[in-house]
Formats: sequence, C-alpha cells, structure tokens
Amino acid sequence: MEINKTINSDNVDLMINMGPQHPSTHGVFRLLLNIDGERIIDVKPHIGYLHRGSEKLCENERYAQVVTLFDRLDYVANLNMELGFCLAVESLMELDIPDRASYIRVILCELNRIASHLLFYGTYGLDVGAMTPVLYAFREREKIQGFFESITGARMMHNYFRIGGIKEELPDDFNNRLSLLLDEVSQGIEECDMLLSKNEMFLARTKNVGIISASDAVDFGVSGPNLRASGIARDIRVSKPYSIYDRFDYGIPVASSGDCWDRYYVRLEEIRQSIKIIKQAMSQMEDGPILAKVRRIARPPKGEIYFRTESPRGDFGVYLVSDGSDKPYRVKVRAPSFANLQSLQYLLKGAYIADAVTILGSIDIIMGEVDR
Amino acid sequence: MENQKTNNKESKEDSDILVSTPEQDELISLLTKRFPSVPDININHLQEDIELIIESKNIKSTCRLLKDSSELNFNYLECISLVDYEEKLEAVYHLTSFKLKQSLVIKTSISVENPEIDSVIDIWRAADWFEREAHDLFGVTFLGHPNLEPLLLFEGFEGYPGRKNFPINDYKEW
Amino acid sequence: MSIADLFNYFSYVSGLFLSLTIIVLLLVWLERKVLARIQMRMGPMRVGFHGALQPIADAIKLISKEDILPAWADKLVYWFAPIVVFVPAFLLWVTIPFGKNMVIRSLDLGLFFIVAISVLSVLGLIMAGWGSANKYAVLGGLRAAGQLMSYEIPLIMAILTIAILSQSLNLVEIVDKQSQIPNIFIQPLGLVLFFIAGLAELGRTPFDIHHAESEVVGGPFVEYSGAHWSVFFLAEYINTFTISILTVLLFLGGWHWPNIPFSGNLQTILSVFVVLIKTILVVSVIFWIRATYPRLRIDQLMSFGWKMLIPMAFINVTITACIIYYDELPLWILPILSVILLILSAVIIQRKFSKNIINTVQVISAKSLLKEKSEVDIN
Amino acid sequence: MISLIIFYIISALVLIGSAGVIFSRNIVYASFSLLLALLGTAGIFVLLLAEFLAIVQILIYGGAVVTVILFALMLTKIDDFRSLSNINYWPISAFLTLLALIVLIIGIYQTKIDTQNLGLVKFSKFSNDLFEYWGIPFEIASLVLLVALIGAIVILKDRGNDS
Repeated sequence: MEINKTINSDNVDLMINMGPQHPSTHGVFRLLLNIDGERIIDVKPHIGYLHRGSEKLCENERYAQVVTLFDRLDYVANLNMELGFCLAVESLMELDIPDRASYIRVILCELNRIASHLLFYGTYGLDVGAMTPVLYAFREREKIQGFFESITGARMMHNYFRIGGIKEELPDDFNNRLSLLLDEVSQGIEECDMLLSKNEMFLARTKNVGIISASDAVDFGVSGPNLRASGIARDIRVSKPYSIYDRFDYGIPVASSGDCWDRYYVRLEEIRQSIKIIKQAMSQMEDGPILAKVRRIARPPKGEIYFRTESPRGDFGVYLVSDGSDKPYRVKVRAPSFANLQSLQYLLKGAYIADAVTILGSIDIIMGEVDR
Repeated sequence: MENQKTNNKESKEDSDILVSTPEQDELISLLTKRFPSVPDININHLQEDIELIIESKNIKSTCRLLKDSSELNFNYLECISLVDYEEKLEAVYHLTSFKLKQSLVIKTSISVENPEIDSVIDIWRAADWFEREAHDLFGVTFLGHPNLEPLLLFEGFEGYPGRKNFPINDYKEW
Repeated sequence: MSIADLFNYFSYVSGLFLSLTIIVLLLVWLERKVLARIQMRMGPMRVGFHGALQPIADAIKLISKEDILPAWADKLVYWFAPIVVFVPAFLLWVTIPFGKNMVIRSLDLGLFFIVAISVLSVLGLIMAGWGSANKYAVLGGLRAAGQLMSYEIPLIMAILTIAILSQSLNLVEIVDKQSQIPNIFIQPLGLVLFFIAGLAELGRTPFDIHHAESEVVGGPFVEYSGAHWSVFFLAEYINTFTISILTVLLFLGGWHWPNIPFSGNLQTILSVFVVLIKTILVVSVIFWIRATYPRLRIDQLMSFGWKMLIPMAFINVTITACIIYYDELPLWILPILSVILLILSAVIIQRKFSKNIINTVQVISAKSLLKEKSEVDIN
Repeated sequence: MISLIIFYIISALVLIGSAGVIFSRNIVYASFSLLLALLGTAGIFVLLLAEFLAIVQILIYGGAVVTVILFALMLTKIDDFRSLSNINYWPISAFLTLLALIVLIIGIYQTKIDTQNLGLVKFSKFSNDLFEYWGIPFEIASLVLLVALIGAIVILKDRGNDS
C-alpha cells in the first residue's frame, strides 16, 4: 500500500527491500530498491527504527545525566559524543577546563576515532566480500577497547567525561601502555593498509563508484571524511578549533575524486594522523587537576549555543538551549550520519545492487546517531 | 542575585560586540548591506556566530539571497532545529559559508496555532530530512516540501513528541 | 546385466557416497582451519583434537534443525532443488578416478560426461531461487544462471585443450599420458584458465556473487535451513573437491609425477594418497583465495569472463590444435606460447587496473589550513 | 531383462514428463516436466549404447535449453501466461502432431536397421566420421549457430542502448 504510493508500480521490474534485517545495512536501516535487472532505478531510504527520542529525553534529565544519553548516539565513537555535549555545556557556562583534562579528552577522543575508523575498515571489507579485514581490524580495535575499559571502566558506554573535566585520574602506567598500544595499532594499520587498499579487486569495486562531487556533497550537507574525500579540506578541528586542537601539528587527509575508495582511504589516513595527535598530546600533557571547580548540579545561565565538534563521521553539532534550570530546555543534535545518509538517494541511482552495499558502507553510518 | 546575573550577561554581550573580529565586522556590514530591512543582527557571544532574526514569511527569499549572493555564499546548511517556547515555535537554521569560513544563524518564529513555513529544500537539498524530522516531531508544515512523510516516527503516530506539551511520562506506547 | 551387477553398482555408489561424505567433512574442517590460520585465529578447537570432530557436530546440528518451508514457496520446486544440485555433483564421480585403478567406470567420454553433467547443477540453483518465493533468492538464482553458463565456456575450452593434447577424453588415459611431463609444464595457461573458470563455476571467492552474503544474503539458499541446506552445502564442497581433483588429474599429473616406484596394491594405495595430497593442496589454494580477496561485481565478472577468459581460451585451443596437428613442430613451442599468452593477459589486466592505482589522497597540514581564509577545495 | 525393466521405467518417465508439459497449468512446472522428458530421452539413448548422443542431450537440452527457458520465464510475469490456456487452436496442433506421428511410424517401419548386433561405437571413429564424411553439413550448422549468436548480440546491444 505504502509502496504503491511512493513508486509508480507500472514500470517496476523488481522491488526489493534491503533491510531492516540485511547483513550490510549497518544496523536497522531499510532501503527500498527499485531495480531493473542488476541496476537500481530508484531508491527510498527508511530510517527511524532506532528512534529513542534521545533529544526529548535530554530535556528531562540533569546536565550530568545527559552525558550518558550522548554515549548512545554514535555508539562506536562514544567519547566524541560526550566531548561534544560537555564542550557545549562548558562554553555555555564559560568554564575553563584544566589542561590535563583537555589533554586526556583529546587522547581518548582520538583513540576513539581510531577505533571507529577501524570498525569502518573491517565492515567495509565485509561489504565488498573480503572476510579477513574485519578480523585484522577488530584485533586492533579490541586492544583499544580494552584500553578504554582500563581507564573508564566500560568498553563502550563510558560516561567518563564530566562537565568541567573528566571523571577519574588516569591509571599509573597510562603513558607506557598508551605508547605500546600506539605502536601496535600503527603497525596494525599498515598491515590493514597492505591487506586491502591496493588489492586490484578492491580497487575495481570501489574506484569510480559512488562519486559525489564537492558541490553536491556540500548541498546535501555531507561532512567529515565523506566531504574531505570529495575535495574540500574542511575539518572542524581546524576550521573552528575547539578544546586544545590548535596545539597540535597534524594533517588533514583530502582526496579529490569523491568515490568510495577515496572515502575509504581518507579514513585510513585519518587513523595515522590521529596517532600523530595522540603522540603529541602525550608528550605535552602535564600533571594537574582534572576537574574544574563546578557545582555538582550544573546550572548554565539562560542562553543558547550551537557547538560543533569533529566526530569520526563529520560535523557533530549540539544545539543547546538553556533556561537557567538544571535541565536543558532543548537539545538538538546535528548528527553527521543523518546528513550524510541523505546523499545516499542521489548516489545510488543507476548503480548496481552490489554497489548499493559498497556505497552505503563507504558513507559509514551509525544508526544510533541517525535515528537518535 | 538573579538581577545581577542578567546584568552581567547583558554587559558581556555588549562588550563582545565591541571585540568582534574583523571578519565578523565584515560579514555584518555585508549583511546589513544585503538586508537593510532586517532589524536584528546579533552576535551570539558564546559561539561567535552572527544571528539573523527574520520573519517567517521571508525565510525562503532570505535563504535564497544568502546562498546565491557571490560574496556571502552560504552554501552549507548544517542543521535545522526547532525549539518549542510554548507560546511560539522557533526555527533555527545554522548555515556555514565555506567561502567566508563563517557561520550564520537564522532564527524565525512560527505560530503554534498555524505552524507553517516555507521549505528551503530548493535551496539546499540537505534540508530534506531536517524538515521531515521537524514535521514529525513538531508538526510544522514545510510548504513546498515534496514529501513530508514521517521519517523517524511510524505512520499513524499521533501527537508531536518534540513539543513541550507532549506527555512524556503518561505516554503509553502499547 | 544381472542382479549381481546391480548389487555391485549399489555397493559402488554407497562406497562413493561414504568416501565423499568423509572428504567433505575433512574439507570443512580444513577450510575452517586454513581460514583461521590466515586470519590469526585458532579455528575450532573444542570438539576432538584441534576441532577435528567439529564438522560432525555441525552435521548433527544441521540435521536436527527445523526445516522451514516459506509460506509462499512453491513446495515441489523448493524441496526438489537441493536434490537437483546434489545429484549432478555426485554423478560426476562415476568417472573420476581417485587413484590408479580406482575408478567406478572409466568412461571413454569421461571429460565430456563431466562437462555435461556439471551443467545440470545450474538448474538446481535456479529452482531454489524461484521456489523460495524470495526476491533475494530469485536475484541470486538469476545471477547463478548467468555466471555459471558464461564460465562453462572457458572451462570446456580449457578441458578441450587437454583433450587435444592427450588425444583422449578418458581421464585415466589423460593421466597416463602425463607420466613423463605433467600438463602444467605444457599448458600453464590452460591451468590458469581452468582454475579461474572452475572457481567461478563453484561460486567461490572472488566469484561468490550468486550467494553473496552482503548483497543477496545467501542468494538461492536464503530460505533453506536444516537438512536441505546441508545438502546444498554438501554439494558445494563436493564440487570444490571435484574441481580440485580435476585440476590435479588434468594438469598436475594425477598419480604420476612423482612416479610411484612400487607395484600392485601398494602402488594403488600410494597413488590414492598422491592424488589426495595434491588435491588438498589445490583446495587449500582455493581457501587461501577465499581468505584474501574481495568479491567482484556481476558486470565485472561477466566482462572478465567474456572479454578475457573466453578469447584466451579460444586462442589457446587454436594454438594447441595447430601444434598437435602439424606433427613436425616441436612440442616445446607450446609451453613457450602458453607462457607468452599468460604474460600478455597479465599485462592487459595490469594495464586495465593501473589507472586505478593512482592514490588520490593527499594530506594537508592543519597548520597551513588554519591560515586559509576560506575552506580549501583541492579540485 | 533388467535393461528392459529400466527401459520401461525410463519410458514411463518420459511419458509422464511429456504429459506434464501439456497438462501442467503452471508454466514453470511445465518446463521442469520438459526437463524430465529430455533427461529420460538421454537415458534411452544410453540404453541404445549411444553414449555420445545421451551426453549431448543432457548438455544441450537438459543444461542449456531448459535453463534458458526457465531464465526467460523468471524474467517475465507468470500472469501473462495464464491466458495461453484459452487458445482454441488445439485441433490444428492435434492434427499436426498426429500427422508427424504417422510419418514417424512409417519411417521406423520402412528403414531396416539391424537391431540385433548393437555395439558401442568408438568415439574416435565417431569424430572421424563427423569431421570427414559430414564435414560440410557440420560447418553449415555451425555457421547457422554463429549467425544466431551474432543476431542475439545485435538485438541485445540495441536494447542496451535504450536503458
């Protein structure tokens, strides 16, 4: 009934439902594909299967409690989500964060970025039909998750950042273990790179597939690695430096053609740059307090803020309206995956069914963030 | 206590306008030149974004001008947020110009009784899902949007869960 | 033909069935172990020594699982499809020798028989796809039909070169012809063609397009479960073993090379071992490829088949036939020509891909970006 | 004796298959029945010691033709074939079939082949015959196939340009 309404059924060759239970839709995402043989004529994405009303829930929780809700938005880059919210509240309250806390935040966020991109690498391998990359990637990701567990006490839903700093001091052997971890991970990245990036079949599957030009990408609100793959060197860490990102020397990987391979390789390169940032942060970090002097129950003054951070998936914006009470009046999350996913309709037209999987994988969506 | 706080904030706002960066001054002057009739151009002192408060009927023409004028070129629509202030709804558009590397906030009020506003989907395709989401959660009709089907909620969902008067605790899902 | 003969045939068939089942169990274990080693895992370790009994546990699980019939499925077609896939896979073994004198019936037209029977399994896949009343299954069935029928041609052509070379279609005779030099040294191109086309016939990575997990969720097998699915599974592994053993028999010298010095029963037993070891090596290569490569897209698969493999196979057949026909030409021209063709095709593929290998990603320093007044567009 | 029993079994299969082709309402079942009939014919060829013909029968009819038929059926809507059963031409086809049957029976009785001393033809002799005595017809047949192949490609290419 609903199908008939949306797509003219006269010239439909075959209509297939990709998802919500499909191995490569990366969560509960549904694509209505209208195909002619192996070609996709029309596509209609359906989201909302994971809609939990997070934004509404935020309005009924205290600021400190909201952090836990943000953990569950992009559930593979939790700390980046926490950082976005904490920074928004802090700049609303005009708090000064102790240096050490900022450094720890940056280190953990960049580690989380690496973990998130590794997840992308592994699942992307599966999407194009290679089964080994996922195991290589998860081996490295597992080390990072274990590292997180030793610091925050949780593998995924950390709830580690506080308004004004972080929850707890780091363990004693943090530096040694971190440098060991970085060595292992950077070696692992090179292995992953060798395994997949230059494989002829992988190139054949991803090069010149799902091309989105810079102007189209901007028009669709695409951000993050996807936008950089199209040739625009925009990164919030550089455009509007937040936290202490202006203190590091690192690179922004930018590609020119905007195809799937570029989106893939930009992420791989970002892992290397993140390692660079972490190493610098490690050497710059000094002892000191980890929590600013804030009241237990934060009451930001009346006002509003739109705070942008660079999550692994792109521009993560938190629009926070405060009425001066201990609960936010309105929280709106600008989820990067949400905007990135919009471009899918455009990308998939005329592609092969197999490309649908490749393209969707290369956009790297997390449904927790899309549906909120 | 309460008074003191608001006083502080006001004074801060004043001082912030004074210390605005040269790029922002440039943008403000550009905007005032472009929109002589618009009364409110503010700087949000926290994020240093310039706010443009307009009437809801002007939204489409303003956005068109902001995107198409060559010196402004706000080509990137970041987000459309709606805030329910009970007596009115407020639509907030966050734009970025890659050319100026500057961001702009457009605010406009929508009446609660007749929540209608022009769609900006012709200007930025990014507006598509943001507007559908706002339609879902706040019941705002975006005139000119080709397909305002429910996006996040299921078909036949009653009520607008984004609004303040939606009963969050009494709501029975099943 | 008498009752005793019939009884004999029956014992042959059941013996074959038993040995093939054991081989499949072995292959399942081997695949899991090989993949695990490549992926730096242990693989199955719990059931038996290094998980040796894991396949049996799997089999018991599969048989005891519920057989689900989709509500809209075409019942007859749905239940018959696994049998139609399995019977040809099994029937091939009537004429494939395990070792010296170890063959049920050494058919004069052995290779031709193999080619003809192996075509039938396509029907089973189409039936499964259509009968499941599932769009993914139909899509998978159509993909299977297209893929298997296109790759039949290079496969037959590669077999044909060997038939021309050996002047026979009988597998035993072909192997015996290789007692001095195995065909791999005469026909390296033929081996490559046969192996690639064989992989495509099997639907193994990188040609596992018709049951691609991430695209058509298992293709024709998506609705099957339990015992019927395990029949498909059995057929798939038997086919893997068939292609591998055919590679060994046609190109790697079968039970010759190295020649077994003994005679009598000992020689027979040893010949079986030689063939089995070679076959397992070939199977391991198939598993190795599965662990390493991504999957091709259907159009890439088709264009590779029609534009690359088939022309090469035709050229190969023509060259071989000419050289065999003109007796005065020395045989060593053939391997040289074959290697030249192989290099030529490698160069063509390389040239096709070389334009892809340009790395388009550059790293721009954040410090320099910070100074820019607007966002940088590197295009 | 046993071969006679096998012959009757196979003939029964062929008849069942042929009947299935005619009487089956479901077009896909009909094509599977056709497959059964064709494979049964291959079995009869085997009984007649014509191994080569049997294998060709399986390869071409069982494998290729039925697959192509099924392929075509799957790509079309099954509903389109429902109306086929209403066609009133069956007397004509029945008459033509009967005519063919009569011609066949006469032909079988007229030709005198020694059915007592059947033997397996060696494949090399068979191929020599095919390429020496029947060389020109063979080439003509292959030419026809080539023309068909090229025609198919041309038709496909036209369609490809449309979409």
